[in-house]
Amino acid sequence: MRKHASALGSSALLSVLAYLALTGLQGDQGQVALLVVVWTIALTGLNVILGLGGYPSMAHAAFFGGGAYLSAILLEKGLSMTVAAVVSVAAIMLVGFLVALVFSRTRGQYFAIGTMFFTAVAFLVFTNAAEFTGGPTGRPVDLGYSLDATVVLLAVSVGAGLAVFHLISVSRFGDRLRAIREDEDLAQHLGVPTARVKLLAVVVSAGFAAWAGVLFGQYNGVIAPSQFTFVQSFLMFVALGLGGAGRLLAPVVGALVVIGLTQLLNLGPGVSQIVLGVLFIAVTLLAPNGILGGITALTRKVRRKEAVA
Amino acid sequence: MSALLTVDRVVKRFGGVAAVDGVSFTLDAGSVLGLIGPNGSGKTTLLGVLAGTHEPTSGTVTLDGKVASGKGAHRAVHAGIARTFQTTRLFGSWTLREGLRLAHGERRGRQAWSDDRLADLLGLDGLLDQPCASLTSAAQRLAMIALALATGPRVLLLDEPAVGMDTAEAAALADAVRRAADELDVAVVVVDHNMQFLMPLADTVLVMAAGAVLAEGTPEQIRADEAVIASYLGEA
Amino acid sequence: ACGAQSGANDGDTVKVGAILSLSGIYSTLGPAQKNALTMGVEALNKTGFTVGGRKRTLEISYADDRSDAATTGVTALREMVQAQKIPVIAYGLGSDTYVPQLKRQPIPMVNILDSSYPGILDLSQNLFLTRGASPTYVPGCLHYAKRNLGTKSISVITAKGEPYAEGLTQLVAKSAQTEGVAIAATAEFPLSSTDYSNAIGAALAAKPDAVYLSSVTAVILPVLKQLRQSGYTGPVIHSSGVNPDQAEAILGAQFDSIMKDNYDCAGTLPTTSANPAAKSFAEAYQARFNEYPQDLTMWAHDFPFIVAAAMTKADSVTDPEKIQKALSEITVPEGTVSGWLPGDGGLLFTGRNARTASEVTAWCAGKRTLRSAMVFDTRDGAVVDPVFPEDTCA
Amino acid sequence: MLTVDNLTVAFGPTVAVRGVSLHAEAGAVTGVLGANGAGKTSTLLGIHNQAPRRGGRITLAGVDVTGHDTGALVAAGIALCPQNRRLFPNMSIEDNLLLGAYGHPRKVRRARLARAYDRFGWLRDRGAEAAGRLSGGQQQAVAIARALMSEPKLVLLDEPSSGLSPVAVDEVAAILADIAHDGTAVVLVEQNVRLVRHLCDTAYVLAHGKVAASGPVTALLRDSAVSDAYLGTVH
Amino acid sequence: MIQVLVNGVFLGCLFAVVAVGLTLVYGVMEVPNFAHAGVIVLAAYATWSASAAGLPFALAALVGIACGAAVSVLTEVVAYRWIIDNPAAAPAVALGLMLILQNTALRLFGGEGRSMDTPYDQVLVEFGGVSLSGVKVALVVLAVLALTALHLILSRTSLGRAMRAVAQDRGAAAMLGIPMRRQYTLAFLIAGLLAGIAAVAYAPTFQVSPYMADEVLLSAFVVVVVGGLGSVWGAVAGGLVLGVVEGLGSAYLSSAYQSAFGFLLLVLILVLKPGGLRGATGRRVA
Ligand SMILES: Nc1ncnc2c1ncn2[C@@H]1O[C@H](COP(=O)(O)OP(=O)(O)OP(=O)(O)O)[C@@H](O)[C@H]1O
Ligand SMILES: Nc1ncnc2c1ncn2[C@@H]1O[C@H](COP(=O)(O)OP(=O)(O)OP(=O)(O)O)[C@@H](O)[C@H]1O
Ligand SMILES: CC(C)C[C@H](N)C(=O)O
Ligand SMILES: [Mg+2]
Ligand SMILES: [Mg+2]
Repeated sequence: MRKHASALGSSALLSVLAYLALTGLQGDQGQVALLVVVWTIALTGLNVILGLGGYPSMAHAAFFGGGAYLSAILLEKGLSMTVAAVVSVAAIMLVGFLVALVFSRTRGQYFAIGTMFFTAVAFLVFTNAAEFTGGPTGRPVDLGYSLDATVVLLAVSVGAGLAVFHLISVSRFGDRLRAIREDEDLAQHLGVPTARVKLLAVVVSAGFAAWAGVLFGQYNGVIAPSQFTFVQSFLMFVALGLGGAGRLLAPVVGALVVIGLTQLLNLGPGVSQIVLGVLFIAVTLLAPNGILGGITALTRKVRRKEAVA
Repeated sequence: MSALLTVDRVVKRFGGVAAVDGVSFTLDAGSVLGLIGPNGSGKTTLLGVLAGTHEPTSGTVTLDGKVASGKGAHRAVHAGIARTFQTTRLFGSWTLREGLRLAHGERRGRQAWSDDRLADLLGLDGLLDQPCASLTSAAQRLAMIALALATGPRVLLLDEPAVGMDTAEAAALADAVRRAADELDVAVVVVDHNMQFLMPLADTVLVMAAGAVLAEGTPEQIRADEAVIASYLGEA
Repeated sequence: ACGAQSGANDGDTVKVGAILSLSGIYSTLGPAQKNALTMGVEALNKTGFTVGGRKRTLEISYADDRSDAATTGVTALREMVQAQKIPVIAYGLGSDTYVPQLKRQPIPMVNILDSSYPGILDLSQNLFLTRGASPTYVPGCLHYAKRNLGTKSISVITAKGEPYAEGLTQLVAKSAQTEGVAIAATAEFPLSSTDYSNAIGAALAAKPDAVYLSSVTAVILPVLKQLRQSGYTGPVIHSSGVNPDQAEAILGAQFDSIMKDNYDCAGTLPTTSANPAAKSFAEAYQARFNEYPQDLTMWAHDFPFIVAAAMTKADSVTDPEKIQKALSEITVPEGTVSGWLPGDGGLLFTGRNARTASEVTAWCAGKRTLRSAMVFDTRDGAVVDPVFPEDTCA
Repeated sequence: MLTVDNLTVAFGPTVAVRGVSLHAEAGAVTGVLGANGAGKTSTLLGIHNQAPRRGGRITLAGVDVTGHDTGALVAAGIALCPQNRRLFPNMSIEDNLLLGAYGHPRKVRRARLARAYDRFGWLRDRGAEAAGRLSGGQQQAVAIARALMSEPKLVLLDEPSSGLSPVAVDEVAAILADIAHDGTAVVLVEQNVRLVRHLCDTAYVLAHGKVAASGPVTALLRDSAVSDAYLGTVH
Repeated sequence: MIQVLVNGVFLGCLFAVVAVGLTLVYGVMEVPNFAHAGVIVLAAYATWSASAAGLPFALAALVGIACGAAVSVLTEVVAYRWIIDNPAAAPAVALGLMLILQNTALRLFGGEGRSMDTPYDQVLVEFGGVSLSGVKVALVVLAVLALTALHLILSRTSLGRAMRAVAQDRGAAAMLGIPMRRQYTLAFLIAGLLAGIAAVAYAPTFQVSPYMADEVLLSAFVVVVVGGLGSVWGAVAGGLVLGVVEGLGSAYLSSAYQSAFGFLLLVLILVLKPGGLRGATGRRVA
């Protein structure tokens, strides 16, 4: 019970913080706030399939971009924002279903590379289906709701997403996913319908990503293929790992670190990226279970020392 | 009353080789079948077919009159067939209790022992909250059996459960298996090369050789069977 | 959140923005623009300009869009508009992606590069274009090819999805019809690809008299190289504005033989210009940066003068709306080098577009330089008043 | 041949072996017995430098090899047949066997391979098959054969009988007796008391990481206090 | 048609050389080595610089290949070595390394493409109506030589066997006395040499730029999966199949969707054989 309270409480708190950041920050900082918020929502979905299920889905940027593009196109075609958003998210979940179906029998790196290539193909579509997507240089997105409403939606989605993740994590679905992560064959021999569970997890994660994409497109006002490359998928994957995959707050921490670093390091072309690379490696080496895992281990150590002293 | 489990002319081929080559037998609820045979005679493969790990090349397995084979492992578990593995397999970083919770979740309302009772009967008291990877090898084998039992099986398939156990441990294990058969009415198929463990436990013994049934009978009959002695038991 | 702007430009130094492609696939363009802008600012600040009775100097805040306007460029724009409260911005590519932000917070944006077709000016009332768009120079390619190279059929290779390239290809098709040149084949390659053999194969299979390569320098030169590697020796035409330095850097040691029989139709070059202001700018540029100045350097150089004129006319250094209105009203400013063709009443912008003359240049084999082959203007998609200067290569 | 002096092995906070000393003669099979978790495997791994050693000395044929890495130990003639077989499941049986003689010249490797096939005749036809396809007991046999490929001076066997059918155990026992007869020092960790009784002259009984008893096997097994307390033998 | 096939084979050879480097490292260390792209880039720039400094092409090529090998080994020594026991961390490290290597190139040489000159630049090989530029022929020849040599090493020598063993089960290999460290370093060395060869072989056709290897790397990963992770022959076969499929698809259907045809192939293969063409043969459950 206390666990639920603290999880739901911190979700709500993060919504408030997200709102303050989005309304309070401007320019570059505002962009960082936006991306952190959007990534948190998307990464929460990734945390289901990757964090709980241990499946390195590299399709996330494709789902993310799919939501953004589809909603922009539908909105342009005259649908109301609500309808456009719902249809887009549902359609991307369906795409997620198909992707999961195709790759459901593959594991580990096969799954990673398969889904990564899916993202690469999605990128080709974003780039080449220019009559819908605007081509390689991207396309503007009309505002469906007011900017203020979009900000509220973004902020609420952060907390709501985390709360949903928490509920998944403590449910039987969560247990089953964790079992798959540990040993899929064994899980199957204990009755876990692994194929179905994985399918559901991919679909859920696709839903999160698509919704994040819808909101991103709305707030940013422009979308382009370069925002949805397989490198973005890879970055998302790394972000979750740096945060501490499987933990409730990993998406927030991961998004803060990766977005913060990529956007705020401004040391001239190339150098920022080199520093970023070094930081990725350093964090990975220093905190193999992610930053949250590292913090947990550290506090445990400190407590033990205090207990001894 | 008809048998709980009916195995009918099951064949399993890998490539050209028939690892299981036309095995048939029946098994009643609450009884224990010992399955022995030389290395590579197809015992593990047969268990795999029963548990849905492998799809049989031909033949069927029926549980309570319903075909149970060829539908995958999780369906077999849901139907009431659980197995353990010849090499230990556990959720290494989980505690045993976490594993049991998962397994109980897949029980489909059938009866099973509680966690504490499982721990008590299998001699795992005090180990429920330790990560499985830190258990000794014998405790790990027992933990694997506990997980299988927690799915509330009607048929329990044990692949060399007594490996690495000394005589006393093996005897305790045999006792626990017997209780499962008696109290929960579980039908048990147990494969093991430890005759001291297996013979007192089994109601009937089935001997496989080169994928086929070589002999079937009570433990006494099997011990005295010339062919079994020659190909399997040896002079001892 | 917008309202009255204050805080940015209340001193004697007026800050304006420039979002350029300093890196990425368009990095053949941005750095040269930055160089020219620097020269323009220096030239302007020698005398300064007067607004509200005070003498002002100009300063430019640069941002790199990394050839990715939708991501990096838009972020830079927000930073300039929201955080730095800059009132007017020069930029190169990515007009359409800036439109949503302009709707939320309008400011005038002066384009000093983008000639793609269809033009950018319909996208937003806030956009200005300082050069003749591709319809003003592509007809020259076909006209020259037909008249001077004897081209009867031409194959076109396009960078698919690159807007400039796709616009060029449409225009080539139109002008080819006007000039009576046959399109032997059209082939495309994806922008990201590195192996162009399919497109090249398709283009050459039709045995054209000439090949037209649609896109910018950094994209077409690798294609050109593979085109020559695959054995093609005929004339190659494009509208990329490639200069000898870039040719050598991108094509390597064999650049001279690869560039042989290359023709480029685009804006007039300062180096070949008859205009003395342009000529001296070209010399100064070359001396200072040790680099051959492209057509686009002139428009960049003139941007500070345009801004100064508009601010003076608007009598404001902070109000985007006033500055925008003034832009439409200024005449060709003193000190500019582009050789503007003024509109009615000497106005610089007609329909937010300032025009310049166009030119076909040809590669001087063995000389590492370009020569002017034809200077012209266009009307209704056809070349008018072509002038054929003497061959300065020889 | 092998002398272990006061060996201590610890995995983080878990001390698995606490000052074990033992001695194995060339030409004899030395048994190591003990309940589950007694530290048998950890002792072997400690000797082979595959587990974190906290203290103690290891001498092979009079040479101090304490702290030498496994590669050097293998080169010096110590082979290990690990618990749970540890074959390379996706490599052929033949490759698995050849890896047992890593570092030996090609000719020698081939000769040893022929020898392994002589010992386990049924393997010969299956040499090209992936080892992971074999049954559990068959894999155990390959693991034993692989350990013998280097013709070691000292071979450490961790529960080699596990998973073997009774007949196969007899075959393995004969092989071990054979190599011991040829002068190899054999250290045999076993739960199968029958096998130990059959093969070993001396044995050590481990309990909680310490040597609880040692001496001639016959005497040890006759001592019912030892048997009941440490070996779980049921009389 | 034949011309298209020949082009496909050329692409396939390129994919194979890159993929084999990936599969080797993956096999030994379970690392999805994205940094391989960076190694190729630096090797190409090294060749380009050496050549620009006046070295004859053959020597410059050797410099490039050596540089590839050195950089590859360096990534192992400074980064990958430390995460051997934590394969889950590999992707983050790989991404980090890729950023470092690519942007080092960007920093040193700028973002514009550079052209690599070779003595056989203008050579055109023609046979039976099919023409192939000299640079492409050179790539095919180099690829065949390099891969044959590698195959001989891996299959015929005890070194190769040991490498495969380390690939499968490090612990077990260690127990047999196989020196781990050396195998890792060796795998990265060979991968680096192959990266260098790939760079030298294809940079003259394409451009030398910090991003020159991105797309090739992606295709190479697909090849690795198609051929089965950790399988050299699988990578060669997969490379050729992928090259031909992409070549045909882009020539006859749509060049913009070239890699999408590879994707279709990948989907097909993974649906039919989830472990790749030459996937793991061991049992999953025993
Ligand atoms: N996945 C597989 N692929 C190919 N052959 C297999 C496979 N699984 C088992 N076999 C073969 O089938 C035969 C029977 O193997 P199985 O594991 O069933 O034997 P077993 O009776 O359990 O032996 P053991 O007592 O040694 O465990 C063996 O020859 C084995 O090599
Ligand atoms: N890698 C490890 N990490 C932590 N603890 C370990 C490790 N390996 C062994 N242990 C612990 O060390 C103790 C001794 O284990 P060891 O495997 O040596 O016993 P054993 O006598 O071989 O038992 P068995 O008969 O089960 O094989 C046990 O308590 C075990 O849990
Ligand atoms: C080192 C390994 C990756 C070699 C690979 N397994 C092969 O097929 O030979
Ligand atoms: Mg078996
Ligand atoms: Mg042990």
